Amino acid sequence: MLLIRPLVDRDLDALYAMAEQAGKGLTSLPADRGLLQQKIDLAGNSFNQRCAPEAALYLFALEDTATGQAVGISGIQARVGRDEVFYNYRLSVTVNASRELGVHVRTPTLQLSNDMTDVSEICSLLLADTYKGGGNGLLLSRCRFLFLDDFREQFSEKIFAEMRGVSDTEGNNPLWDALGSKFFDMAFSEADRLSGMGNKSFIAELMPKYPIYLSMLPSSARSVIGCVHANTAPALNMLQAEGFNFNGLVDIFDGGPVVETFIDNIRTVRETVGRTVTITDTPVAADVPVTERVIVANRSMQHFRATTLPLTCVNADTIELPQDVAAALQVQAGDTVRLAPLKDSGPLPRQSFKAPQ
Amino acid sequence: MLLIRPLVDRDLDALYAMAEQAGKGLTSLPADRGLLQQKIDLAGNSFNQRCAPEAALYLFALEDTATGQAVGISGIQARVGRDEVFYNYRLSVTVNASRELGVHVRTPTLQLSNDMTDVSEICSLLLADTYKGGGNGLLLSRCRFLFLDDFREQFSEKIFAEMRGVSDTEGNNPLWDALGSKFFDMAFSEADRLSGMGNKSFIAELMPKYPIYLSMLPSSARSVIGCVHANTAPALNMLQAEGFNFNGLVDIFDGGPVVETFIDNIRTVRETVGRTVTITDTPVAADVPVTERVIVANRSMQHFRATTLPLTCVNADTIELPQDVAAALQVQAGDTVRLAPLKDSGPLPRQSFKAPQ
Amino acid sequence: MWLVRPVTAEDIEPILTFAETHTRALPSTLPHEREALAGRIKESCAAFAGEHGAKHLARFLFVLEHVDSHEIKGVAGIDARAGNGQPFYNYRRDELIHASHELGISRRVEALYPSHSLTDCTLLCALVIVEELRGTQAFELLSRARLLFIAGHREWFAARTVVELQGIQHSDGSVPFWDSLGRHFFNMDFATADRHSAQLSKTFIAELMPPNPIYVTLLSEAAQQALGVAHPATAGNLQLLQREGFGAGPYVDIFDGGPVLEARTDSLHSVAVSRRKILRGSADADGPLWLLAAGEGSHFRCTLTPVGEMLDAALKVPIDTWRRLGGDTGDSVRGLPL
Amino acid sequence: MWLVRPVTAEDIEPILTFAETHTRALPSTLPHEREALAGRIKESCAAFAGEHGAKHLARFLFVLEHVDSHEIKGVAGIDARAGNGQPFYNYRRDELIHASHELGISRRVEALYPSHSLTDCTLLCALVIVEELRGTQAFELLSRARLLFIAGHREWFAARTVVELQGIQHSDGSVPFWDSLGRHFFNMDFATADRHSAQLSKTFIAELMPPNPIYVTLLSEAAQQALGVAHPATAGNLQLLQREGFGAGPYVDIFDGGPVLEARTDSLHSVAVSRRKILRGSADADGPLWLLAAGEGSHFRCTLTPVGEMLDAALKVPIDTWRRLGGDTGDSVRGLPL
Repeated sequence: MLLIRPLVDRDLDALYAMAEQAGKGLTSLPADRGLLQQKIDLAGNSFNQRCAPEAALYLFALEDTATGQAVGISGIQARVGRDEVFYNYRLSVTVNASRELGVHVRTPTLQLSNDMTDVSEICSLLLADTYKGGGNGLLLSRCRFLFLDDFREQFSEKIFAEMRGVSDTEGNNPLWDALGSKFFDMAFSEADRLSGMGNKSFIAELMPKYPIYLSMLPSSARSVIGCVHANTAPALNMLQAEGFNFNGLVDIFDGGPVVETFIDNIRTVRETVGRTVTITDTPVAADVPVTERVIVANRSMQHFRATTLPLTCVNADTIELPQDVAAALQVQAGDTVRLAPLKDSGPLPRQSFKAPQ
Repeated sequence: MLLIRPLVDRDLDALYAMAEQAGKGLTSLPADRGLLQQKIDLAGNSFNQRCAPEAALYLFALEDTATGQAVGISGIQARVGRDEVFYNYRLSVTVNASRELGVHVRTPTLQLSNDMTDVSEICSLLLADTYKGGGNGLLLSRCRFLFLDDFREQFSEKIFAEMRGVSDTEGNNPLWDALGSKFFDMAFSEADRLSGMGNKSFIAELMPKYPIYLSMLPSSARSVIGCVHANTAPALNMLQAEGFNFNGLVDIFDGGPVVETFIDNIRTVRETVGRTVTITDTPVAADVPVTERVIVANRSMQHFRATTLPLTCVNADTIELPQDVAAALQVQAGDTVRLAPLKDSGPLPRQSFKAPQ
Repeated sequence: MWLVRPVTAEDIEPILTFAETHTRALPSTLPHEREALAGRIKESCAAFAGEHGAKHLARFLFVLEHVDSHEIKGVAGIDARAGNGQPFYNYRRDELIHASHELGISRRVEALYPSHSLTDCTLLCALVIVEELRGTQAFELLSRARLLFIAGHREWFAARTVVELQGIQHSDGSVPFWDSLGRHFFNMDFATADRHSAQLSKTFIAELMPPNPIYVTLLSEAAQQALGVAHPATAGNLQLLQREGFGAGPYVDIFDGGPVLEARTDSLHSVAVSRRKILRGSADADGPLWLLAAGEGSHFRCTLTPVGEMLDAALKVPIDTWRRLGGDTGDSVRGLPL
Repeated sequence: MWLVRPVTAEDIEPILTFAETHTRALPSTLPHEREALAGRIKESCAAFAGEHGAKHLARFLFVLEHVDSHEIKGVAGIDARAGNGQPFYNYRRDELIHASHELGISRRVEALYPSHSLTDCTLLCALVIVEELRGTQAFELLSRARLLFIAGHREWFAARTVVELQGIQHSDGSVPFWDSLGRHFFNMDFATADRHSAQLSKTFIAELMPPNPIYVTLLSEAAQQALGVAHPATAGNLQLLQREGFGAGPYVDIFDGGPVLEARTDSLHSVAVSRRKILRGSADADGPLWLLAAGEGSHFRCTLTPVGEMLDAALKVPIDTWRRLGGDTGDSVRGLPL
């Protein structure tokens, strides 16, 4: 069984291995044991509500229960820009027009922005190569929306995600080459790494503060602004299907887009339903296709668990859980669980979920 | 019967009277006969597709068919910022933080923006005092969403509206007093009037170009940014119920908010349904409450017509129109019409409308 | 022999021909259209007549005339107040240091700031001369006659005087600074912008110019190299102006990036050193060459002349110098050795 | 009698007492903490010893000593390169003209631009003197001794020299310019910011300072009035500096809005006029008062002395002047009349 649960200390090795495998693309999880351990500690404090809600970082592990190993990770940062300053460029337009001369020129313009400050971010999605496919990525990503919905008071109404920008096989990014490199005396990967380590004062110190008129940059740089790395395209598609949209902000280094939505508009949140648990002895069919599976999550913060089950387990008011699944989810007969389609437009009755207060 | 139809030449007197009555608040329709006639001409060209789609201005009149008089008006500007430059301030946040000193300061900041350029605007809603109430304002406003949906290719996907900002009985606005008046050598009403006349080069010439840090303005000015005039609150509520949200942009003079949405997210668009016309001899009940009325619109651009009818006229697949209503709507038995609830959450089956192509 | 004098209405034909021939590359220096030129000449006549109004918005045009042929071989101007009542646009170069203490990085970042600081300075402008006279004494006469005029009418002019030198333009007409910056915003070629700048109100600049500072490092290599550099053709003029005390400050032209030279008006060599003298006759046509000016306002004349003898309060010059200056013995003149 | 000499490690106790008593309002001028002060003194000793490194980042501290009591009554400093290797922050005042041709409106809009242009200029700093000596010749000695030091070690210093004058501060400690601008962004009172500025790297300024230009018209009335205005208490110093050739340019302090005075180092009166002379004895204790300096680097001494006789290459001064300067007959000294 593949099970979502809070990330814990014993996941450090697996996490380090995944971070190393991911390479330079994932700056929020650098392959640095000390830093990763700090993140695990913070996640532990977050799920156990031992830190300020605004400082929380919820990290979810995808565990293969057969081995007890974490094979994937995903996260929610409760608020960004509180400890450090959170920077984006806003892709804006400057219009200059002279009626007298009949000239009307639109200049795309990058303006330094801190506008995501205090907003909740979904982040840090990693999945071991051998577990890719079969809806595991979907489970890792979507389980967060059920969590967000159940614990809304911990998060902002708006949720965003930063998408990795374009780079070539050597890790070069045309926007960095044309813009960042002129101001930062370092390689893109180094700037990205420093930023990922949470050291952002160098950005305040070195970053150009005045707007950048894109017509002055080469077309190679202009063309990647707001574009995602090929590896990230599936993640972007998934988020778009969930209702996330490009909000006009891009990464200051690589120009990758920020997508955002409001919790209420997230498809998984809109489509989630509740069911009462019943326990069954019938074993679960193993090879059910992704389109016929649903995500099932318990309603605990501290002991959050989620997995997937075939749609056939779902009845009008109840869901039948085999004993081992119920144990894994830490629920008993009579408890409520939340369900959501695993895949876009998956089969579930359109009925909104009202959490019992 | 109160009927929506394109604004035409003979409406000039009524329009002028309404503009005069509205006073300084409505700058897009100044009480200037020459200018109003120009708008009527442009509207005529727009409905008849005799101008570039981007230059179109669709102005709808609400006619009391008993008198033939226009008693209200509303409009859609196909695109803003094409002839002139369209300015807003973006209400952004600048974060300055020093970890070394433990200082973290957020400064709301106004940045000059042309970001609404090329977006469609709903505008110019006016209703004669004697016709206020009874859902006439709703009809005037909402009929535009049916029009937008039926002629989407004429408009941007995003739709916005500018809401009038706060001012006192003398027309003074605290943001203007603290900011605009320092740069423009004129009264607020004069700046507003010049801007409404379409003369915007004075803005390029006189406007401060660098960001304005709000902490430097008095609290009276800060407190009105993004707020609407009491008279405008009902209009804002209506638009919010339609799915419009504050998008972070405000008026450069009075700080009134810009609200926006995507056509797909407009409630009227989401809830609109189609029905086939049947003609009936039964006269329509007169005094049906607003909550039990529906908007009925034909599907013509050139001869766009809309009115309201009691819900009792609506059947599963058809709508029964008395002869005079059918004539007013310029439809015959067998034609399709579009329906939408007149009031928020009005009664209509949740069924999306697919326009026959 | 050469004479510099105020332009008159009768000069329009020769100047039109002259402008067409000699200011093709830089139409902003002189109008090419009859009506515009006539207006400019009329303005100048009013300026020389002392009709300035409260704000001293006077625009003077001088011509260089060959004394025998009466041919006009050059034109030069002074705007008493740069901008002529409108903003006078420049970029001001300034450096910021982007330094990270923690990372041990420090980088000088140059930016161009839109500036109107030179508005209302006195501006030397519209200097054109026929090719064969470049670098001759006639050229020096034409250029410096203006400074003697300023010295003689000091109250009409501002405390600071500036000159814009033409920036780098390639032989194909391309202007690297413009191509890397202005072209993106004005959506026209350099020559068109230059012409509009001369003919229209500055509203179009306010409307079209990018409103925020520009980072120099984002300009093309060629534009960065052209920044603050004068066109090689202006080398002679540059040297002449430097000898007068002009120096390049932080300002450059917004269109071609050429340098703006600045000086305190009172410190200009020709203003500070020139002296009032009484004109006396000399039979002798020899002696050191002087720059000599006579006449107030519209009667201003300036020429080069040998000075036979210099007395404490008087100068002895050949009689034909008198004639050229429209003066007579006993007249007050102003001059200095060339 | 008074003597100005380089600070030494033994001066730490008297200076700590002195700083505590006399720099309460402006802690940035001198460190109040023993460790910080010791560090500053050590830096100074290295600077006087000529240990500057490639970038000339030397910080000199001088003391004013009473010759008889050996009491320290004043301190003054020179930073050879303003910013000491980090950016040196100022605001640069500049005016834009917002003009509408069509509406006939023209308005001068002043803005403050963050600037590092004065980085690496030589900075006169840390001037403090006991209250009763303000405006006396001892004050002038302390202030100008630095210029003689610069004249004698010209290659250590930059082409331009600047001085920041304290801006307007009310008797209740409030600083109108700070309260209208900096306070909003730094979230601390003026004294705290001033202290941090003296003690910390300038990273916090880069982090906390508003990154864009500031419109002056949006500052409070009091802040606008304080902009570029020196504290009345600096009046004597201001006059002294103006006599030396310093003048206020467009730069002001980012914290209190006080003016920054600028001068070409070579044009400073004490630098340009002072001459090297050979020291000779004079029995006479009368004569015009001179500012006289002797000694290289750590041996630098400067005092005021009557000059009995001035010869072409030599000066005759009383023997006790020699002693004070640590010199002897035949030594080379530098001086000029007070």
